[in-house]
Amino acid sequence: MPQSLEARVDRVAPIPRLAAMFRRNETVLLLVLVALLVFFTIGSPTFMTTRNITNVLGQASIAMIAAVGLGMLVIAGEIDVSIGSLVGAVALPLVVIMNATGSLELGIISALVFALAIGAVNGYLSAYLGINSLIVTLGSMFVIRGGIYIYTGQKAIPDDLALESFYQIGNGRLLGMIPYPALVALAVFAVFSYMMGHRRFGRQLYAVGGDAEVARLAGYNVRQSKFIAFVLCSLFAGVSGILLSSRLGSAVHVSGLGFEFQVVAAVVLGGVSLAGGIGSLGGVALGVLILAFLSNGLGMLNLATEWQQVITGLIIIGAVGLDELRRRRG
Amino acid sequence: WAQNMPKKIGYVTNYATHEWYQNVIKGMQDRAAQLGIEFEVRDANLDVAKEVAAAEDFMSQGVDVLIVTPVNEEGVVPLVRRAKEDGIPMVLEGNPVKGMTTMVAICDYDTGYHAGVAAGQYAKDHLGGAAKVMNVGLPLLSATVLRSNGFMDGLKTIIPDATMVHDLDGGGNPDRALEVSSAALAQNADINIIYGINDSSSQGGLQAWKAAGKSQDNLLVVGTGGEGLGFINMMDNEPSYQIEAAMFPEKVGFTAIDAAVKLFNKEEVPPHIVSPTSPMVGKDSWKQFYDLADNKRTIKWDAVNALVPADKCMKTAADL
Amino acid sequence: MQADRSLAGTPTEVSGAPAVTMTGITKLFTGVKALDDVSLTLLPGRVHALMGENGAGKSTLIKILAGVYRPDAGQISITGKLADLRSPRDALRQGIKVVFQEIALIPEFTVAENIFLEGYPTDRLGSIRWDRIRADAAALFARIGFDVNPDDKVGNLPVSKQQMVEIARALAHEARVVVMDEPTSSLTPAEVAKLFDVIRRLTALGMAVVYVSHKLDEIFEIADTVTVLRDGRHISTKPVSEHTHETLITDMIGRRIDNLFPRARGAAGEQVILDVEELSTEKLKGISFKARAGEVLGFFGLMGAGRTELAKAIVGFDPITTGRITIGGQLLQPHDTRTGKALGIGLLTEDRKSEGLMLDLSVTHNMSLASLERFSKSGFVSEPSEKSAVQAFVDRFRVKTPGLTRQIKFLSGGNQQKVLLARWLMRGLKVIVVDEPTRGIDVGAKSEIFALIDELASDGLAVILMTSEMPELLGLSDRIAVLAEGRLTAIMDRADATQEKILDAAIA
Amino acid sequence: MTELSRSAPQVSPKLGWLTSQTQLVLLVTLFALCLLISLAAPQFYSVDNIIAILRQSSLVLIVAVGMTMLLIAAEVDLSVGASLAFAGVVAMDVTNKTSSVTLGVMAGILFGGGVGLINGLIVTKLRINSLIATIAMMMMLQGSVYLYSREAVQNKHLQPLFTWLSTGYVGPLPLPVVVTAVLFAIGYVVLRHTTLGRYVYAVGANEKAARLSGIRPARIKMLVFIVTGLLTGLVGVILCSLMNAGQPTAGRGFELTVVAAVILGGTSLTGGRGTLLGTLLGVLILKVIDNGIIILRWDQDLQMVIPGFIIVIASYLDLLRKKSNAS
Ligand SMILES: Nc1ncnc2c1ncn2[C@@H]1O[C@H](COP(=O)(O)OP(=O)(O)OP(=O)(O)O)[C@@H](O)[C@H]1O
Ligand SMILES: Nc1ncnc2c1ncn2[C@@H]1O[C@H](COP(=O)(O)OP(=O)(O)OP(=O)(O)O)[C@@H](O)[C@H]1O
Ligand SMILES: [Mg+2]
Ligand SMILES: [Mg+2]
Repeated sequence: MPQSLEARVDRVAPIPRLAAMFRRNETVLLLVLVALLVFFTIGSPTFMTTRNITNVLGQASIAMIAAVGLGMLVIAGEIDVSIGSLVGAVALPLVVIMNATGSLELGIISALVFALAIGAVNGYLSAYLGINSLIVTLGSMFVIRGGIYIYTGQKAIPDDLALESFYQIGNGRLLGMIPYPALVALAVFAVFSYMMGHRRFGRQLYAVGGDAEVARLAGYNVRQSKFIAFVLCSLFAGVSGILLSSRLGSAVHVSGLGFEFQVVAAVVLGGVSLAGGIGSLGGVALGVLILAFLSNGLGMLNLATEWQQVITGLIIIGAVGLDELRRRRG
Repeated sequence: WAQNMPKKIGYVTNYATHEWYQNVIKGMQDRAAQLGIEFEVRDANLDVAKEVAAAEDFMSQGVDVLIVTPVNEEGVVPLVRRAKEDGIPMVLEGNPVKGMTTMVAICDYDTGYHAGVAAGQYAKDHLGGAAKVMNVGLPLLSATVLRSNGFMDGLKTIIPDATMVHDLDGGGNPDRALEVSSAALAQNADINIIYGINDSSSQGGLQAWKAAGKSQDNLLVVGTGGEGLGFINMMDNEPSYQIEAAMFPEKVGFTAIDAAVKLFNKEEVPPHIVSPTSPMVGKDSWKQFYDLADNKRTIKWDAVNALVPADKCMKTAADL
Repeated sequence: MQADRSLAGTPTEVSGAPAVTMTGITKLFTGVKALDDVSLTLLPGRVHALMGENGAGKSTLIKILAGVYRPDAGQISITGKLADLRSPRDALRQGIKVVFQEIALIPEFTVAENIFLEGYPTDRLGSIRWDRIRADAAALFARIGFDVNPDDKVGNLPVSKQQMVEIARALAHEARVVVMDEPTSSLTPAEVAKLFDVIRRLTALGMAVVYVSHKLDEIFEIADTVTVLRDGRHISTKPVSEHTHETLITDMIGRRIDNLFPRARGAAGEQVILDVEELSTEKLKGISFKARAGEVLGFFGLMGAGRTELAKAIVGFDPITTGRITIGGQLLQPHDTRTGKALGIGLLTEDRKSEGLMLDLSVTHNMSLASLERFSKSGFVSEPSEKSAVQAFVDRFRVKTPGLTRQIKFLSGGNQQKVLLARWLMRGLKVIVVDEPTRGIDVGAKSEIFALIDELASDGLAVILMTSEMPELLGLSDRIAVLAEGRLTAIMDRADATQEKILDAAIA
Repeated sequence: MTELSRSAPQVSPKLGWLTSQTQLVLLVTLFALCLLISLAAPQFYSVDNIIAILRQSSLVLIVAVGMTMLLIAAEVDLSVGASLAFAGVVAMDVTNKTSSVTLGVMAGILFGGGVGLINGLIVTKLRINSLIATIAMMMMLQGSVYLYSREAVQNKHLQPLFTWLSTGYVGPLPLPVVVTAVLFAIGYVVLRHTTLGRYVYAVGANEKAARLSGIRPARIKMLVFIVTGLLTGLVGVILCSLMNAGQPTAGRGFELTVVAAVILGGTSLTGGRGTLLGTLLGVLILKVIDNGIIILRWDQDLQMVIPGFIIVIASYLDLLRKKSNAS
């Protein structure tokens, strides 16, 4: 049998890395994205300009960062619908501390600590106490938003000191070209895309989401993995919230309303199954970009808002349906 | 024309599907068409982030002037700065923003105040001088808070012991307003004035009243905005709906375009261009300012233009 | 190479000191004492068989050893030291590897990744070495002799292949104790032989093996010692040499079974009930056969030959590309189980968990699902008549359950199978297709199911039996059909059939 | 094995209308809330207030009946809020144009049913996850309602019958409450005592097993989507009558209230489990809280915060109960 063993080993082809990164589902999405880009380029002369494209990338990056976090959590078989409220909420410690201390760094740290704490609470209730995560985070979505309103008396808190650094993190551009949020999003995406595909950490999330009991039997600490995913999801939503807050120059009590729907839509559009265990961050990124370019492009075509909504809905159904069709055929 | 016309004006609205903004947009469209200016609208749909994105899109698309109704006045401060850096003139609608050049807006407090005075008069004449107010409010926005405050202050000038019996958050939506009002009405039997910060709110309050099976004999309903057809319908059919604090959205839109043209020509403009409002009192009072045909209302420009706006608001968000 | 090391390590413990001792283990579930003061000693280098009826407590004992459940009383020591197994992780750390009764693999992962789920090989920077994972998995399969492609997605594999992956996974890393809970329930004799080969090699190196199976022949072939459980209690522990089939069965079920295959053959009628003509699907190619009232038509085939596909196609579950299926003279609407049911055909699926059980629902609701019309008038279910019918089947099949409203997920596998069979028998059919009907079922229940199949045929049903068990096939069938790679290669009368002929046709 | 080690046994349905103690927890919560609120504000028990609560609850409950069935069948519909607004607009418009309340009401209900039908088709034919499909539907409805009518449609027909739909009384009870009671009773009986109800549970618990047993899961799901749609249309009509206008902006967030109530009532999100009694209690609890906060003159922002806590705490208690039962 030794020969046949060697023979088998030799026959194992090297793993096609690119192919693995852009697995089947991503190709469909990529095609949809390219089709949209082509269509809008033809439809509007101002669409395919550096200015516009970098603009859209900057806009998309807020959702992208949160979507990476949520994508990992959904892959791990859980969900967090409180991220919209959290995006609004992190701005409070950020701006309040910044106003009090004059330090952006302290503001950011407290915002991130706040996000971590929320993630830890969601994670504890869901992963350790075992309450369904949709319920937990639906609860925290209401509680956090209500908390913001109560704390602020339903008023925005301005950035009193008008710190230049605070303005720059969300509005500035590297070399006057690439918005800083886009850089953050790219970094987050690259690191965690790698983590999901090539690190135990990521595979653990897939395993836990694929079948939690099987993962437990394989010696994984399922609760801990899920807990970490919750914390990361909140943390990334926190980062999104910080950047958004900079774009808004203040802590706006209504910011992030409905953000969770947007991000969930992008994640699902990106091919991540709500049942867990299936999907990739590459798909998630494409989902975010499709929605962002759609919103931008339809605006460029000067389409009325109501048509934009109808078309966005149709495209979501079309893209997800197409993917479903592919899955059934393949 | 002494002025150069901008080629294109972009308007980012707060909530395009709300009747108020529908009519603001209509005013803008009409005025832009008169002046031969290309005009585009994007809707923030109550989402601050989307508002910033839409304004960015306009800027990269190269509009000559930007008009923005802030979803939240703090949230567009960086946007104002970036428009300045890009050299794109910007007109704010509705709410003042730090760093802005000019704003076209009604005076919310004053609007409420004058309606309050009228309501006081009405209460004195028809309600035996009692004024127990249910405010179907919206604490979310400073503008709507100012209206409620103005209303109570105006009311108190006529009836000093007027009280706000219940201060509600009706979300500015008719269904929510209706729901919270039914609870409040069940609790307070002595309410006799319903004030709504917009027509949806007053409608919600009134409908809650009707649903509770109460007679409208000793009730006064005061609406604000004159946003769509709702208030006309109510004034026509509901005996208690006697006062509307009309804010003429068409006029606001009209004025905003004019302001945009001025900014484009680098003319001097005041920081607050006030658009007029007026309480309308009594059943047919709306006919003074509006025509209704085929379910479409048309503003009577002459009547509205004859209104003289205040130079300065009595109170603004800064006073809150 | 890791895989090599695990199968060819150096002999370590050949001494007689126990690898594991479990003493006084008691485990309670709501309403059930699953284990009552059970003890078990595992010696290195020995295969210890665990036997017992469905629901006897075998899997529970194993799960306690695996750290899945914590016992309510009792102790576990590993190589003489008291061990507190709080989670599967603890057990794995102690070198206890388990092949669980229900497939425990991540369906979305490839075979190779599943094998290394417990520990991915990484490079110095901590990146997973996918190349090693694939190569090692391939090597591992080659050594065991299982034919599984490491790149396949596990979820796409038939149960049998998944079971091989499970086995390979338990062998991928070094272990002190390997526990196998019915590892061969979906395997063909050839694969079982390969598995036994491996087990022998491992025990020679001093590994202790726990082996659970309902197939007595396997026990006599591989086990050194047999422990029998009944109703959660320890009945006996003896060297296998002191047992005969009869004594083992008596220990297990407390009575004797005289005739496992009660088939009084030859009474098949002439009336054709099921007529399959030129049936093709993506996998099947032009299959034609007829089944008559009162006969048991057995289908044999190697793994993946297409039996399950055939079964699903003829009941209307899967779409077909061409062909006609007639039941009792009426054409079946393909890809529509409802007309199938109306025409009187039903399928006992081989994949209990994903296609059969509604885990959250009660025994009653699971059982009555296909025959609700029987208990209902104008759409309203009459619960008393439903209940009495269910109770009758529970009694007749000796389904071990504390009550009819018990959620079915709390029943043992064998009892679940009985409920699913009852789902169809309750309805009254013309044709029943049974796919691996005795998978995971104890001898007692097996003989009952065989008796039932016989009874069904005698009542005039056509029974289509898909099985990988040669004795079952030969013992029950009136005629035997053989599938090979989606084609029907032979149909023969039982009288003409021999094991050789069947296998020849299966390989063709 | 996956399921074996984590979940809990079912409590005997012999307990009758209290199918499980989940509902007991909710019932106690409801009573406690009522008690506490009425201690602080005796007006809570006024007829007016109770009727106000019941009327509001009935709007939510009607849709929640359908939503409960959907969740049991392992699907969800988030488009109900948008659909309800649209249905109201259609109902008012048709009544205006035809002066026939019957036609208007039918139009509204059928509109909702049509949306349900499309949702069902998208989910069963294109096999798109219902969460995303109905989010997309929500967007499309929110957009297209303005294609239909740019403004709120006012009551031009002035038919008293139309107003009676929401404010009329049958004996001492408001008409919507009576309608809700009837629909709830039908839903309850269907779900618990009919083959159809069994099939809904079966499809949610294991779709493949259901199909192998001769059930057509797609049809069951279609049916439940359509029922939910029709009920949503009906609520759209009632709300429209209550507001005396077809308001395109109505119903924002309504879907979340409904889903929250159904979940609070103990219906599983993964399908196969849930009861309408739980849903009833869930709706009442949420609406009593909403009402109580106003009656108590508390900060209305607590209308978000408190239900948030209650949902989490209730499901935790439910979990504890299951755990203690299981061991
Ligand atoms: N998680 C659980 N909760 C409640 N009861 C359980 C649970 N797991 C097993 N049981 C019960 O414990 C008893 C023993 O079950 P176990 O699975 O150990 O049997 P088994 O001997 O492995 O049977 P089989 O041969 O059918 O696999 C059965 O009555 C079963 O219903
Ligand atoms: N070698 C294989 N590799 C991948 N998929 C397979 C293989 N064999 C079968 N399958 C798939 O598994 C499913 C069940 O297989 P099939 O019906 O052919 O098996 P069978 O003849 O019933 O054998 P068994 O039940 O013993 O697996 C089918 O969907 C088939 O496509
Ligand atoms: Mg077992
Ligand atoms: Mg098979």
